[in-house]
Order: sequence, then structure tokens, then C-alpha cells
Amino acid sequence: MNGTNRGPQDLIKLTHDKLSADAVSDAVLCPSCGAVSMFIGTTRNSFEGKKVIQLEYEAYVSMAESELKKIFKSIREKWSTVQHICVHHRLGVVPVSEASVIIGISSPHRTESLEAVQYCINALKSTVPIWKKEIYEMDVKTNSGILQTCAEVCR
Amino acid sequence: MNGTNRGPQDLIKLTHDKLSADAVSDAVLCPSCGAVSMFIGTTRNSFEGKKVIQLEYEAYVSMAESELKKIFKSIREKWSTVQHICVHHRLGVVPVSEASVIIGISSPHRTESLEAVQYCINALKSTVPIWKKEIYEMDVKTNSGILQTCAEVCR
Amino acid sequence: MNTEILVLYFARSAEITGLRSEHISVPQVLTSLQLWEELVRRHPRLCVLREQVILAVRQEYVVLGNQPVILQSGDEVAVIPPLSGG
Amino acid sequence: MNTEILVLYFARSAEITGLRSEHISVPQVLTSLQLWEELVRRHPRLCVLREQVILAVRQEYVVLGNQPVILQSGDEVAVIPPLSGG
Repeated sequence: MNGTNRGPQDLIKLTHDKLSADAVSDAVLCPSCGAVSMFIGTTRNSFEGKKVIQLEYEAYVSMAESELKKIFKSIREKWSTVQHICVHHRLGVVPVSEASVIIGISSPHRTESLEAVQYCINALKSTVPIWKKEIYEMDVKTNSGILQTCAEVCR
Repeated sequence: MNGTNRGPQDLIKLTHDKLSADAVSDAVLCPSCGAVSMFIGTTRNSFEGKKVIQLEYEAYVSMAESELKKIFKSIREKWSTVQHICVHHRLGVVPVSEASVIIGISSPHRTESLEAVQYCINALKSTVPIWKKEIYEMDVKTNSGILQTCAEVCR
Repeated sequence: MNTEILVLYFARSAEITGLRSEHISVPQVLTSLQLWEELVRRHPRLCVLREQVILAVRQEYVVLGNQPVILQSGDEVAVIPPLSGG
Repeated sequence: MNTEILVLYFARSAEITGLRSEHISVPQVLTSLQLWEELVRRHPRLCVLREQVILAVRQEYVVLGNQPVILQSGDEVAVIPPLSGG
């Protein structure tokens, strides 16, 4: 795949499987590009001071894909030398420290892909219909020593 | 390694081995961070219109490491919430499409690591004593059908 | 005249209604706010989302207001609480 | 008074001199430009790099000019052609 020059690729995957940085970087590599920029969103162990055990993601899948395609289109309008764009977003349960999203963008020179990745994650967060729910660990002391979980919708 | 909160890590590797995006992203992952930003520099198949077969990198290793540490220090001064910083740079022969450098930076929120990666690759290119040499394929027609290579120092 | 549409509920709206989707009958032409109020009439507890929610009609975002929405049989309408992907 | 230092050659300067490193004897105190000229005296073809090159003295960059350089026995001086890492 990397040995030949393909035309610009728009690659989207919404998956319940664990994500891989290598899979995304391999997908966007191309022989005429000198730069791949990536962003990896990972599950944090705290939110608003509460301890997070895991996150759960759901998506309006068909619309998420069409909104991502709109973002890709506008990236190509803004940075015309961008070559391949790949977004992998995980759905379902994501344990702490694992990746929920990986974005990879290749370009001949570094500035375009660096700027485009920054634009892509910001646009994704504001326009792609995906939601996360944090699963918290409740304070043990106030619950008679029983560990409970409490689901809340994250803003 | 990712299950515990370590203090901020400065990770540098100059190596003749093939680089791995997963190795760098794993090295900077941390449970209190929500963001890992990465930059991968790859070998392009052309330079100034000539076909590149491979690149060869050499480094002033001890000084490259000390210059990278200076860059890391100034990243931590500019973006105080940056957690781990990892730079892997390959030395020796790097075939077309393979990574010559991978930078990974983690931070609780995305803006810091995105900006810091951009700063890091720009600073690396201007201050770290590493050199690449492009190995070109000569134009077959002007060389009696014999494929020759010609080493030139890249600016 | 009424038409039957498919309503999809996501995130907090799915928790409140206890539903992922349902088929409902609504007027063919109404404002986006009236469409929302139709959903609240069926699931009164949705009202807590009033200030945060938008709709997606045939996979295009529509804010709640006086904007007219023209619906055809089988159209997909989604309740979109604040996004939090990434 | 002279002192013996270790000179490292990289990239194009290594190709020109045919050396990776050499020990040479130079004055203990001189300007960075004089230090460069000492290297050119030993390897005249280095002169093509004059406009592009800088030195590193004990792993700190020094541009060619009137800046004084104070050397001690065993100090490391490197010839630094334009960088191209990354």
C-alpha cells in the first residue's frame, strides 16, 4: 500500500475494537509525503475532581461519518497539499489510558498536517455526533465501604 | 507503566532500528492525560525534483541529546501542563516512506500537546545536530541504462 | 396532514425516554420547536434538556426555533444532546 | 601556548576531510574564526563551507567571528554544517 502513490484517501472507522497508533500512521503514510501528524485522545482518570473508572462512547454512526466527511472536505479546502486523512474513533467501553480517538494526516511538508490535525480534532469535538459517558467510582467512605458506580452524562 | 502516575518523563532515543508510532505513544500515555499529540517525519521519494531512493542520517549523538533536553526544558517552560515528552530519531539508512523521527507529547488537555509538538519539531530541525544525506536515483536515460546512485549533502 | 417519522434518541435523551428509537406520527410541516414540543409531550422529562438540545433532521443539524421543517414518511429525526466525542 | 583538542567532522565536512575525527594542537586562546582557519589550513577544501558552517565547542554552538574561544586539553570541537535532521 505504501509503495504506490494513491490519490488522497479519506479513511474513517468507528469501532468497538482497541485503537492502534501504528494502524493509523500506516494508513496515511505515502511516499511523496514527509510528514504525518497525529492526535490521540485518551481516557483520563478524573473529571471535575471525581475518579473515572472508564468511559463509554456512543455515536449516531451514519451522521458521524457524514459529519467527518464534511470536516475532511473543509481540511482539503484549507490545506490543499494534505494527502491522506484518517480518523479512528472507538465506541463502547474505553478503559482509562486507552485511546478513544486517533487522527492521522499526511502532507508533503509538516506545517499543513500539523495545522490540519489541530483543526480536525477541534471540529470533530464540536460537530460530530458522538457522546461519552463517564463511569465514576463513588467515594467509598460515604457508601458503607461498598464501591458503587454512578453513570452521568458528561457535558 | 500506564497504570501509575509517574512524574514528567523526558525520553530520548537515537537508534538504527525501525521506529514505531505505538512505542512512542505508549511511552507518553498517562492516566491523568487526555491528549497525546504526535509528529512523524518520513522519508520522501523526491527532493528538488530528483528521485530519492533512501536517506541516511548521522548525528553528533551526545550533543543531539543535550540539545533535545534544552528543547524539552523550554517546552516545559512554555506549556507547564505538558506531561511526558518522547523523541525517537532514526540513524543510518532510512528507506522511502519509513519514519526518520517520531515525537510524542502528552498533556491533560489537547491544546498544549498540539502546540508543543509543533514547537518541538521546528526546534529540533533548527538546533539538533543531525544530518541527512539523500541517495538519488540518476536518470536512467542519460546513463546508458545503468542505474547509478549519487550521494549529495542535503541543505 | 400527518406523516410517520423515525425518532432516534442519544445519550441523555435515550436515558430519559428509555428508548433508542421510536416511530411517531407528526404534522408534515411544523417548526423545529414544535417538533421538539411534540417529543416533550410524549416524554415530559425531556424538558430538562430544552436549553442544551438540538435536533438532526435527515442527518442535518436544526436548532430549536421558528425554522420550518418539512417531513416525509420515513424521515429520520434525532435528538442531539451536547456532543462529547473525541 | 598550544593545547591538544579533539575535532569532530560531520556530514559534508567529514566527506571533504575524509575524517570523522582527529586530534590537533591549537593555541589555547583564539577567536572562533581563527580556529576555523586553523582547520582550513589543514584541509583547504573545507573553505567551500565557510558561508554555511558553524562550530560547536564543548557541545555549545559558536558562530565564526571575533568571539574568543578558550580551549583546554582534550576539549571537543565539532564542525557543524547546516542541520537537516527530523
